[in-house]
Amino acid sequence: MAEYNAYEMIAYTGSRILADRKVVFVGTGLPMIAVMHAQLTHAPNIILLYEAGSFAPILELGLPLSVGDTRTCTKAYYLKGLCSSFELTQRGYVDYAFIGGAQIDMYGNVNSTLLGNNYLKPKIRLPGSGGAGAMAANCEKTIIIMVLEKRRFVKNLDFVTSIGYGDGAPDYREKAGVMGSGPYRVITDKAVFGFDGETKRMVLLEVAPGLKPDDIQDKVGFELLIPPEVKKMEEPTTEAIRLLREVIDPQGYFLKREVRE
Amino acid sequence: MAEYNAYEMIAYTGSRILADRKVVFVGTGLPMIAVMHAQLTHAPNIILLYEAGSFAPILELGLPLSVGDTRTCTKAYYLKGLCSSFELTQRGYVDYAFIGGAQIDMYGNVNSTLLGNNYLKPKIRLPGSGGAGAMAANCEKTIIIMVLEKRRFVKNLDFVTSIGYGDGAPDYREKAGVMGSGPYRVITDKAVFGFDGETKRMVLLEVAPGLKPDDIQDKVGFELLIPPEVKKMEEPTTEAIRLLREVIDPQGYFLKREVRE
Amino acid sequence: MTREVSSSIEKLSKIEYKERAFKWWGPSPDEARKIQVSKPKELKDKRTTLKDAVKNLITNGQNLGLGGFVNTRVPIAIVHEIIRQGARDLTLSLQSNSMACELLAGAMILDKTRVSIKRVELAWWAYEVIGLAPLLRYLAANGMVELDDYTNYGMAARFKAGAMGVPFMPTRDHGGTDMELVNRGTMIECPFTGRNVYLVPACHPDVGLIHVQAADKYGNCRIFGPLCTCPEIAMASTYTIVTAEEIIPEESLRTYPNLTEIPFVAVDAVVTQPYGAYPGATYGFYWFGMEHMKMFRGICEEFRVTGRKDKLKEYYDRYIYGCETFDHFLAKISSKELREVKELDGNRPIIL
Amino acid sequence: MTREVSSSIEKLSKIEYKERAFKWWGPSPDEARKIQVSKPKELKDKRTTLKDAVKNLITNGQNLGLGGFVNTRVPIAIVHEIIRQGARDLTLSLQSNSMACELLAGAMILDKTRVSIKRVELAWWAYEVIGLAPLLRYLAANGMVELDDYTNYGMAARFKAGAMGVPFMPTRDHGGTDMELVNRGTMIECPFTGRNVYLVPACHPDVGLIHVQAADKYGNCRIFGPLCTCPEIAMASTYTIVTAEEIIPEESLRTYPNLTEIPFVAVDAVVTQPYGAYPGATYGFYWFGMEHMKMFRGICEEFRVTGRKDKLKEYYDRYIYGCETFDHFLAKISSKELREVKELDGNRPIIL
Repeated sequence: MAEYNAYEMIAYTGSRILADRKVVFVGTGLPMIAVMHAQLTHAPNIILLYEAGSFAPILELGLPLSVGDTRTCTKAYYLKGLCSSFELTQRGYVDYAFIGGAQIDMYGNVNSTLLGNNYLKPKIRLPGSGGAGAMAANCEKTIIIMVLEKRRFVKNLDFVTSIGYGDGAPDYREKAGVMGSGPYRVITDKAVFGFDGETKRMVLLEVAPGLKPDDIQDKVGFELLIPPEVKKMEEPTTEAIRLLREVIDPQGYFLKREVRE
Repeated sequence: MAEYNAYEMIAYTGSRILADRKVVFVGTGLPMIAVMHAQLTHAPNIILLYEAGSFAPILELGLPLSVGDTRTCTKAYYLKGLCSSFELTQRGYVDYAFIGGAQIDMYGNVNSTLLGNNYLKPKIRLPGSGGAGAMAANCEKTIIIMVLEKRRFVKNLDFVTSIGYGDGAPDYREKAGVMGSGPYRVITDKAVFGFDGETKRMVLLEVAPGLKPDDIQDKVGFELLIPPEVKKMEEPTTEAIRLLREVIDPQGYFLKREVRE
Repeated sequence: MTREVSSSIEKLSKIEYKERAFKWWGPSPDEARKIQVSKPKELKDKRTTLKDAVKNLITNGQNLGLGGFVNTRVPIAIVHEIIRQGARDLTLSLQSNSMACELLAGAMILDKTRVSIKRVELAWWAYEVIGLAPLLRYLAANGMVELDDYTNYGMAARFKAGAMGVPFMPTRDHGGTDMELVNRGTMIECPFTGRNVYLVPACHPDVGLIHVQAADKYGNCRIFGPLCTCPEIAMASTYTIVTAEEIIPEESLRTYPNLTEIPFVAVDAVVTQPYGAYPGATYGFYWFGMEHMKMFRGICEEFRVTGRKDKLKEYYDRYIYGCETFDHFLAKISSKELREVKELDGNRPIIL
Repeated sequence: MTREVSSSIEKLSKIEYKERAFKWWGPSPDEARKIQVSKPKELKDKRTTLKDAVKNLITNGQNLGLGGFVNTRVPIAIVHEIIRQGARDLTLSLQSNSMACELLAGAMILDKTRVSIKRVELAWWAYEVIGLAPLLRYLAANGMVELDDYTNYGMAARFKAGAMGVPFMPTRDHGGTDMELVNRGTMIECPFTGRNVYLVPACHPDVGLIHVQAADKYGNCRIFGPLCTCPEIAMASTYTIVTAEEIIPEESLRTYPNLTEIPFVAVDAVVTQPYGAYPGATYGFYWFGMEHMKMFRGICEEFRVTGRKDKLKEYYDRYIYGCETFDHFLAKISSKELREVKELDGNRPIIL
């Protein structure tokens, strides 16, 4: 088994969770790596959607470094603009949203707007919703990708940017006017989470080798639902690592950043 | 001076009233003849818009027989669909609507939906609004073209399809939510009408040679405003008639129909 | 319910009509979404025959969205096949159409146990220069169909709302006319401007019927000339049948993705059908067949005036029921006519 | 006012914000319409220099609509010229942008009597893989700009509503998030479905700033690759400046009118400007210039951390204030770099 870093584990797991022949709306950051890995391996017929307007490309010219990158258009089938991409989600053509964020809470709501509780004078102003808020609202299911850190898995978000299950009320999304059914998976370097059908709370599904459910709970600022059986996360194969490092992101734009713990 | 029929007089007058370099949304029927004549003569830079999606064509391939005719696209500059054409009007890009209809009232409201007052079982079902209702609402000014007949110039419309000045109230169009400023001219074979700025009522502006204002009032089912000075309508020149008959509509699709009196 | 307001149309209107409680005349936005979500969206070869496409997708009681505009890219071949196989209690949704509607109406008049139209949501139904639509006049005067009138933009905006996945579209028309009273739209006060603005409900046909210049086997479509609202109808419909003059290689679509007007996910059946809009026109391929249309309209007008169905029946027996496929219909049109309409198109430049 | 409803976000939200009475941050829909109606729409040669375009169209206090998306077809050349000539109290409206915004912010930080941003209506402002936007962080943390947050679709829908001439667009997002509380959209109950639906107000920039692959002298534009919302911004804005990599003959546009993405009536100034989006990318011409962007971001981040403006000032003096035109800026970029970004585009197929 190869050595791997947190980002590689996330990208590999993200890829593994994507089913072939599904439509995936690709958010910026590690989702771009994960879908490219999926397209090159077990999901050659996966259908990608990028928000600047590209639908169903084959990423032969290389990794897009931005969701607005012209490389997202390589061999696309349909290429209009922002409106068309998001309207595909509203209309029900998109299976998965694949997004990142700065903070997440137990109901899968995500913050990517700011840190500090004052909208007028935030401690740190983050980029903002971008496409994520709309993707989480209207793609049928949402996959969220994030490094597992206590400052990210929080009880209360500083700002709710992308809707999850809200406060967990069964009609929260209905009253919000959104069309998708909500968060499906949260992928991190150390665990994979799902959501409980009843309570809508985050459930631990898989933990990385060498870690126990309690180790995961320690890194999370809210109480996880932990079922009796938790699977072991699959580790990236040597071939997967080779692909990630040599073919997909040889410059290490996404995979060689430092993880702050 | 050449002999001419009612349709030729209307087409010629319609052409004469169009200014060069303006944007004209072309309705079906005689407006199509009139704009083609204008484009071939005094208004070579007139900008035509057809509702199926064509903007700024040069009608070199011949007369379109329908506003959805592929001939409307000849040498167009911009060619999308229905939505784009009408949104150009909503946004304020279109100077004139140029429409026909079956009935008109003193405030320039037009009916092209049905005759007989029962929506569920009309005496005669006409085609319906088509583009006219939207054109009259949102092009900046509306030009209406119609043969002058008492059954057409009526006190009460059987159905209001295209908005004029409504009941003449100064806020009628405002309350209707439309954007254009309303009817500008009504062109017939025997007279040209405008509208009074205050009362919004139809005003006689020009009468055909040989006719007096009273002759026109006799053919109209409501009281016209008749100013002291009424101009004489210009008759089509020999060259205009030649163009209309030999170049624009040699088959006589629009110009050789019978006029029912 | 949002507080409704209205223009001053009631001061002016003379029309008698029946207040209708709002209901969807096809899938509601939530239903349409649910169906779309449940469908597989994968790239698969969707080529089939028109016979199978209609057999698999058309059933009684559906809302059919008619593509094209007046005579342009009208889905005549698909309509022929629907008439052959039969479909009852249809709702038709369209902007402006001529022969596609009249053909369905004629089939209803001949045998309403085979084909029948229950409702039509529309802006315009006639032949422009050729004249009014005799069968619409007949059905309407006899109260045989329920109509719902919008402007062309109103219907376009309704398909657009459906395609966009929103429940309505604000428009700047309909207000102050009798359409405001009789149709299913509604006036609201804009929360931003304080002005009245007219909302039209989304339209989601059960099946969209679309004819295009070119498609690949997955259903990605290129359209040239007026797009009409074909992309919107295809995206709004829960299922879509596409006939194409030509099937082109996927590689071509991947080279110029900006030219794709309908993406494969919005298409369920792809049928190669040259002259598939005839006697309508297809930009780049053929102009419209005036003589055939006039002939058919003449037959319909004769029925309307005299009440005699013999010539109408003859037309259907010869051109539709007596044909196995649309190609058989085309074989009964003179080759001179088909050549002439091709020449009249003037060979417009398209990119295949 | 339409009765407002809301989701349950208030049960969840922790954000402190100030209720703002709704007002337009640029021309209202009625004002935008009035301006458009009063403008001559004729075909005229609109070619000019960037210097003249900015001099004639940009003034203090305007709402500027930034075309492109993140790094794609961003109007960098136009922004350089605006900075050179100066413009105060600007409102910026955009979806997602990186360097175009940061450049304006940097000019403000250096001398706010010359360039200043008062408000930004946006979805996203950063560099994706390169990092957060240091100057946005600085301005926000110091309360120096008023922000108004939407999703990318929200901003896209706002431009689309403006382009369509309607006062708002219904969307299926924003609801249930803090954006519902802080931004200028509003939730209503849909009169057709009875469900909540979120309305975003139209956005009409005073001036749209757009970079495209090709335009003719009248302003008809071809765009390949992602259209972003450039057509919508151009149509929504009361005035639009277009820079184009190439000017192409009118005859070409008239041959393939389906390929025109922005019609001439929506454009007021046409400027030939090769590499007009650099260090952003233009599909078919060049990929983006990662190294230059990183360098500029590094300088901005250093200012944010240390508060020292010297390197920032150096950048502006060298690359903007020290240049007469954008071509002078390009002359300071190594020809190797310009060749490389061209090669990295991979020569995508476009139709000129």
